[in-house]
Amino acid sequence: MKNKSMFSPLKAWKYLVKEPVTIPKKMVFDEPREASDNYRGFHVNDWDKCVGCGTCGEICPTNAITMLPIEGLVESDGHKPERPAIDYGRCSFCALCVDICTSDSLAMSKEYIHISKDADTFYFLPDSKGIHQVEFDIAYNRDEVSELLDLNRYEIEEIPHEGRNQSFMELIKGYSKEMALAEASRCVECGVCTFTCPAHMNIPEYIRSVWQGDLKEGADWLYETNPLSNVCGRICTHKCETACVLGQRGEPVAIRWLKRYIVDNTPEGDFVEAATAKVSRQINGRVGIIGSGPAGLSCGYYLRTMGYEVDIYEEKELPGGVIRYGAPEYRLPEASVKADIDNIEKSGVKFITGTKVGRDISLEAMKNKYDAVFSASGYWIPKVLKIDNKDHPGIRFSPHFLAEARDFTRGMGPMPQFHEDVIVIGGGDVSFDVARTLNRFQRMKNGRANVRFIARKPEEHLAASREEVVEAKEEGVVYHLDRSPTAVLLDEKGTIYGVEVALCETVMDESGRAKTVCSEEKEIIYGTEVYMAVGNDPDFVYFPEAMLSRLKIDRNKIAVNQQGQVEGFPWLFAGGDIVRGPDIISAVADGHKAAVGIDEYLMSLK
Amino acid sequence: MKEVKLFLGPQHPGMHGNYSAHMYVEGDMINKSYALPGMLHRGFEKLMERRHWMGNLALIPRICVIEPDPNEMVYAMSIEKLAGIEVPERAHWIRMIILELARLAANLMAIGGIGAPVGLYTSVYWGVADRDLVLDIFEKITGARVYHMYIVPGGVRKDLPEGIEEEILGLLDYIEARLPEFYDLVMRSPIFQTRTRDNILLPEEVVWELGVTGIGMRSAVNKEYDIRKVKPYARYDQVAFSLPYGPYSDAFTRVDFKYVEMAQSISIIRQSIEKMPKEGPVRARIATGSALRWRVPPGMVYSCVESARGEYGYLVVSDGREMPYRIAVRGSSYPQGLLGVEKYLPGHRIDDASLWMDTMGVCAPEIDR
Amino acid sequence: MNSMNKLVEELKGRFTLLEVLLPDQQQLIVDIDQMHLHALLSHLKATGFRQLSLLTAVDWIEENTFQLVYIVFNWDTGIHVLVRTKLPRDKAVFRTITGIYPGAQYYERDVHEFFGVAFEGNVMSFKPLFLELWDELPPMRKDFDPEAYSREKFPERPYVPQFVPKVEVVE
Amino acid sequence: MNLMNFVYAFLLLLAAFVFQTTLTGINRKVVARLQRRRGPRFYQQFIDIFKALSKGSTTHGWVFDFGVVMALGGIMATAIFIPFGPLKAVPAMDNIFIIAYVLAVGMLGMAMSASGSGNPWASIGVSRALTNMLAYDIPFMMVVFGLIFAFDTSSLSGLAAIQREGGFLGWHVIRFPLGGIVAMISLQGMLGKKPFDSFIAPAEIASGPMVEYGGRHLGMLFLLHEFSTFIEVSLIVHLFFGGGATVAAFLVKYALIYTFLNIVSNVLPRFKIDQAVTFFYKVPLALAVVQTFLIIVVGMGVA
Amino acid sequence: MTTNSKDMRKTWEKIADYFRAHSIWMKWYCTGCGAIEMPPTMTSRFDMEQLGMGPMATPRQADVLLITGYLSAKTLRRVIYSYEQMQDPKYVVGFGSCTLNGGIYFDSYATMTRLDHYLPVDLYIAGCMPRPEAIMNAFDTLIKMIEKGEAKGWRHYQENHDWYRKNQLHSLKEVYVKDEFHE
Repeated sequence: MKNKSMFSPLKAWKYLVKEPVTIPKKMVFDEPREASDNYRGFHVNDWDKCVGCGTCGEICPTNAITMLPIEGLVESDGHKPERPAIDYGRCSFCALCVDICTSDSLAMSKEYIHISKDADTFYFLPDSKGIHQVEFDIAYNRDEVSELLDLNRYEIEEIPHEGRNQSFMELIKGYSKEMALAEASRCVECGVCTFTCPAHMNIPEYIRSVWQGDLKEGADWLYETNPLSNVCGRICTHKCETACVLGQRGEPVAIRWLKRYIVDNTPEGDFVEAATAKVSRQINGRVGIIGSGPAGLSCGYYLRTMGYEVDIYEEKELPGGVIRYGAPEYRLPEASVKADIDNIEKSGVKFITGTKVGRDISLEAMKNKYDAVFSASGYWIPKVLKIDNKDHPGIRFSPHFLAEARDFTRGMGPMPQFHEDVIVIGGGDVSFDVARTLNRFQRMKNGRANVRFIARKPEEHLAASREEVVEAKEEGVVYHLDRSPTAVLLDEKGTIYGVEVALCETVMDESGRAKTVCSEEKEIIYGTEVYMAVGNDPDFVYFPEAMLSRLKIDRNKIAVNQQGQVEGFPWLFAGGDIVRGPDIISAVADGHKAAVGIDEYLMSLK
Repeated sequence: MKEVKLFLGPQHPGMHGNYSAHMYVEGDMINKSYALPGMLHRGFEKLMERRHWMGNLALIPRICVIEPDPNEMVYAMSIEKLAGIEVPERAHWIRMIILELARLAANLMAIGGIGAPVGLYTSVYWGVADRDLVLDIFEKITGARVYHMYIVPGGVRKDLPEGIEEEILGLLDYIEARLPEFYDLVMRSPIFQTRTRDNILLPEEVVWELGVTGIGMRSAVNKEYDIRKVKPYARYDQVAFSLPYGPYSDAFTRVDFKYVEMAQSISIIRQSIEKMPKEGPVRARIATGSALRWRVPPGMVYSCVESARGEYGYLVVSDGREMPYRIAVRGSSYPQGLLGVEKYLPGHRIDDASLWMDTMGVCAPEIDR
Repeated sequence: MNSMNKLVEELKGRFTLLEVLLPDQQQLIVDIDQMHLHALLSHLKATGFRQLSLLTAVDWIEENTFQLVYIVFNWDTGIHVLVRTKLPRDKAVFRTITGIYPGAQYYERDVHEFFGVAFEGNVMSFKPLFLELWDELPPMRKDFDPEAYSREKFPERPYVPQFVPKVEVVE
Repeated sequence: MNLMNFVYAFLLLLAAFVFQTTLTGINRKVVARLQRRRGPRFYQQFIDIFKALSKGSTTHGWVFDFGVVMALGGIMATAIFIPFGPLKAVPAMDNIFIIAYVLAVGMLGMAMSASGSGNPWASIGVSRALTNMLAYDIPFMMVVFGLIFAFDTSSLSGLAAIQREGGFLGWHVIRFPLGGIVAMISLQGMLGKKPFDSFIAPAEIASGPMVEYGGRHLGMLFLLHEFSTFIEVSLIVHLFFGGGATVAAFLVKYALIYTFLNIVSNVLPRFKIDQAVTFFYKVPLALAVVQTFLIIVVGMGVA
Repeated sequence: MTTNSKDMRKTWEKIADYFRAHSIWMKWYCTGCGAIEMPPTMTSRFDMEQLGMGPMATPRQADVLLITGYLSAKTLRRVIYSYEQMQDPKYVVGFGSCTLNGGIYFDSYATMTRLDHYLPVDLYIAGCMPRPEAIMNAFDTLIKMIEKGEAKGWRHYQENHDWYRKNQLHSLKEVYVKDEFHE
């Protein structure tokens, strides 16, 4: 190959007369070339969208992102008062932070020039404008291909729909190991949920334990803030899930089911150990607790872990209060309740059952016997709707019925009596518990059911949780919604034959609030027995008259300070429904808070 | 004559990158020489053990700055093998386009850059300027000029932007037209041929002794030894291309082969654009959950691709956790860059030292890691 | 695939292999004890595996072993064989393979520098290569913490950010 | 020689400097064009030189310092003898032999200084430079001897005047084309342009002799370079292109030749030093021998 | 920087600064990956010679030291050595994240995290790596700084040499390279 020529290089001379390819100075200095539509330039962050979760900082391979607390931002459900600051002394412009941003707020702009002799200017808190407060087009942004989150939940296993309305078998089977790992792997550990959870449970930590397969550690985390994980893993109102940042763009992590996965799958020994290991010291101090509901149990347990001697007084035969006598078996099996309460008992809390304060022992006596008293007596007196014939003896109320039902399902009582055609009035979770329990009883006994459910509001505005509404319908409960009861109808003999209802309509007013208006038009819904589940009231009979007059009680709630201490009575603490309501996890939180408060109070006395 | 110590690099203009060769020189002849690597050592293999599988995406391209994409490819291939993931069809083709564009860019730099050790700076200016056009395409596709972070485990990070195919084809036409001009300027120049023909030989035995791969190997052993042919990855088995090979490897042949390879790259890209599915998914998930918690099943696997300088491979070990347990990098130019410098640079004149480095394809960052 | 089966059969017939794995169709992992490694490599080299692609080590600190991985390649069949052997971590000494693959010289030096595995018979391998004035544990060992070392040797920048804005509270 | 002569010489030197430096700047732009770019400002070379002179500098011993001064002095002294077109600072002293002799002082100073830096790259550079000089000087001198023999004068202006008599066709480059080619190639070597720049090759020996120069020393080196370029190109203009009847004609010729060499230089790679020597002894020397033979024996082109 | 000598500059210094600003020679030392954006900046597409800048082969001739990214300890020794060889006045430009706070290699045992601990840095450019446009703009800024006499890093280095040397020794143990080759 003699492919050479002295003259061939000279061909390059043609470029002497051609225009150079150099980018004009103007396009370099005055208005630098626009970067591509996909360019990974400096960050921009839409503060209105950003929830301060800090996931960007977690994924950052360079540790470039720190979450800075911002003065003036307020922490709220699902929002942290923090915003990401980026260190351009670290950033590698990989845009993984953009791809994983839970709230879709972080992006990268076309801006790419920052020059300074001051190193501090390279530490940058992005907002919707760029590093020089000049607006640039947004370039790199996440799309569904570059998505780094897993937005969809992994389905939890349930028992088959057919036939489940004929037994009290638990509806949800729980996660398999594989599914639990998959679900746990969706968590980004931002911890936004912790703020929202009334008990401030260590949610990211125990999810991490699930993901790492260390259930013992998970159980330890649970007992840090909640001694009723079995219960809460099943019937918690899971506010945490509404705060979960994954819910910003997809489905939130199934936090409740993961908690349940831990309690269901931790070997029993480990679980007991997790509960009891925390009780390490003994203090000379005694606390009496009124009511063994969630608040009482929680308070008792945490006082115990601090070393106090704790007695819990319970009117009924078994401790547990609402979790033992309220929730239906198909949601919360007896075994779960027993496991939790047994663990608390194993930690050294003493239960004094069948003893009602105010009847068997006076509050005064308790005050003398104990260094402090915690009252969590709950709401057990049913409310009665103000309708015609409201005092008819054929009308039954939820607390009593549900307690009977529980006694039956745990084999400690007969099946409650009920008619073949029943009407349930309500709208909240409890009314659904009643309706579904009745539905099951009827089918078990008669093979058929006729449960009619009356509520003022349409389906989407019911106070009960979504799943209750759907499942009850599936199970065969008949809905009469948008109807407001006006009278219980009696025949000549004085027996009930139905309920008269007025037709209602719920509309949105200008401010976006739902408003229910009922017309004069009436309708009769037939049934021979009426169950009312429209809420309960407290029973403060155990307070002596003198004390009661000094208590501040507003709408049935006793006023207490941050730690649950009743104003004017430093030795008395209160929590649960009589202070706050409305759910179990809040009660647990109250109990824990009160325990800390009692400890501080007693320590201050010494 | 007295023997003097000289060092080529690290800040010697004849050295590409931060690399050094210590030479014991007598007159103009190199008697003895040692490579002094490590100026670019960042401890990648250690750092990779400390980052998530996804977080490593930011790290891997930085191992070799000249041609970062093979890094992303071998990393992705390893994880896909370990996790048993099927990559979507379209993603395979996009990957091929990216890899070949990267090869094109690296080769443009090389055929232009060959001007530097021989003093023909015009070709350097041309080569780098033309390479910049490839980078413009990269910027449009991937969002960055140099470190693309585009080939991800499971596919590619984003789909191709609309209309980029025409732009790529336009660029290919331009480069194809430019190649003869480079050839006229550099390769057909008698002075260049005087310097490079029969100079800096790479006999077959040396190839096997050192473990040289890539163009150096093909030009010496007279076989089409290329990973793309021997163990095709992506969809290289579905495109037609043939690579140059020969029995006699001198500096000139090795540069000459780069021109042929570039023509082949251009042809592969054209075929890919034609054959690739026009739509469809481009990424499969490698694991459940958020990227913070991706896990790769335990195992050990070695993956390799053909970079512009030869076999480029990663040994990836996973212990089933969210971070790699160990990743070892086989830089393509490791053999010639270290043992080659020690054994075969001596015997050449110092005039040829930087030409030796250049035509052997010594790339410092991938050796140092 | 056929040539792969043949290879596996052949190796199994000739050597006592501790374990044989096939991560993909053109890749074979064989575990062998230290004694027979050289014989296996010689055999492989003689049967077409002329190239040593990589030699490296993995630190299995929980098992207290180093695993050496020799990757050899046959360009004609496209098969990579990963030959692995384990060394006790506290007595990390092995014999060089430069007699079989001369190209291993710098890989062994590399492994010595980063893991502290000594290769008898390769004098050069005891010299530092990438690192200069290194006085710590070999850095690729699992018990070496690079971040702590970096913190100690190369201090971080303490930024003094002046930019944190105050957000006006909207009532 | 009186004071006026000195002033005159100084002004001519200044003019030579300004002209050559501007030309270098313009050439940088021309070369940039070839490389498909815009290039620096045309006065960039001035800035570069003055900047270098404004900077501090490290000395490497008195040999190093003295060498530079001696080289610059020598070269400037040589430049005085070069006719600036029709203008001459020192009349009747533009003898080639004197120029070659004084030029050597400069070169020697340069070599001395570079070696004095103690850097091995510099030593290699110096030895390459000297080898290079030997290579291009022999054919060049042979051709020049031929001219001197033919026209019986060793005066630059004299030789130029003889060429101008024949008009354009009288130029030696036309009359003695082989000699012209040899001269151009040698000039390429003298100027250290590719392919004969291996003694300053950055990629090989890190710019060779210049390796240890910085600041003021480097500035002087730049000055020296401008002057020696002026001397060398002027030599060729006078010897082969008819010198300059007017200053303008001289400058135009000068600029064209310099630019031509530059654009040739920039499309060629460089020879290794041994290849350069071989090349000079093969091609230009052979041509020079033939040319000299033709002049002396055949007398072709002489009359 | 401690100097507030803007008004005290003498006229000749102002003139010298003009020349220094418009003829910046950079040292040809590719310390890290940011160097890959230098060829486009130097060559036809962006052509930094328009600003009067060009590469120089040795530290003696160079005015500006570009630290193009991370520096391993091994390189840092050579960089310091080179910097000290450069003639005053001299400038240092830090490219990208790595020179500011270690960049992606913040936890690497081999690379330094902040350049201004060892050398006086006149200017930083953000990016990993900075695009040629950013580099060109940085050079433009540097030119303006020199013209105004603000790029006084070299003087800071002279005045605080002990501090710098202490940091260098802390991180490197020995600043100057000693191996079998440098005996």
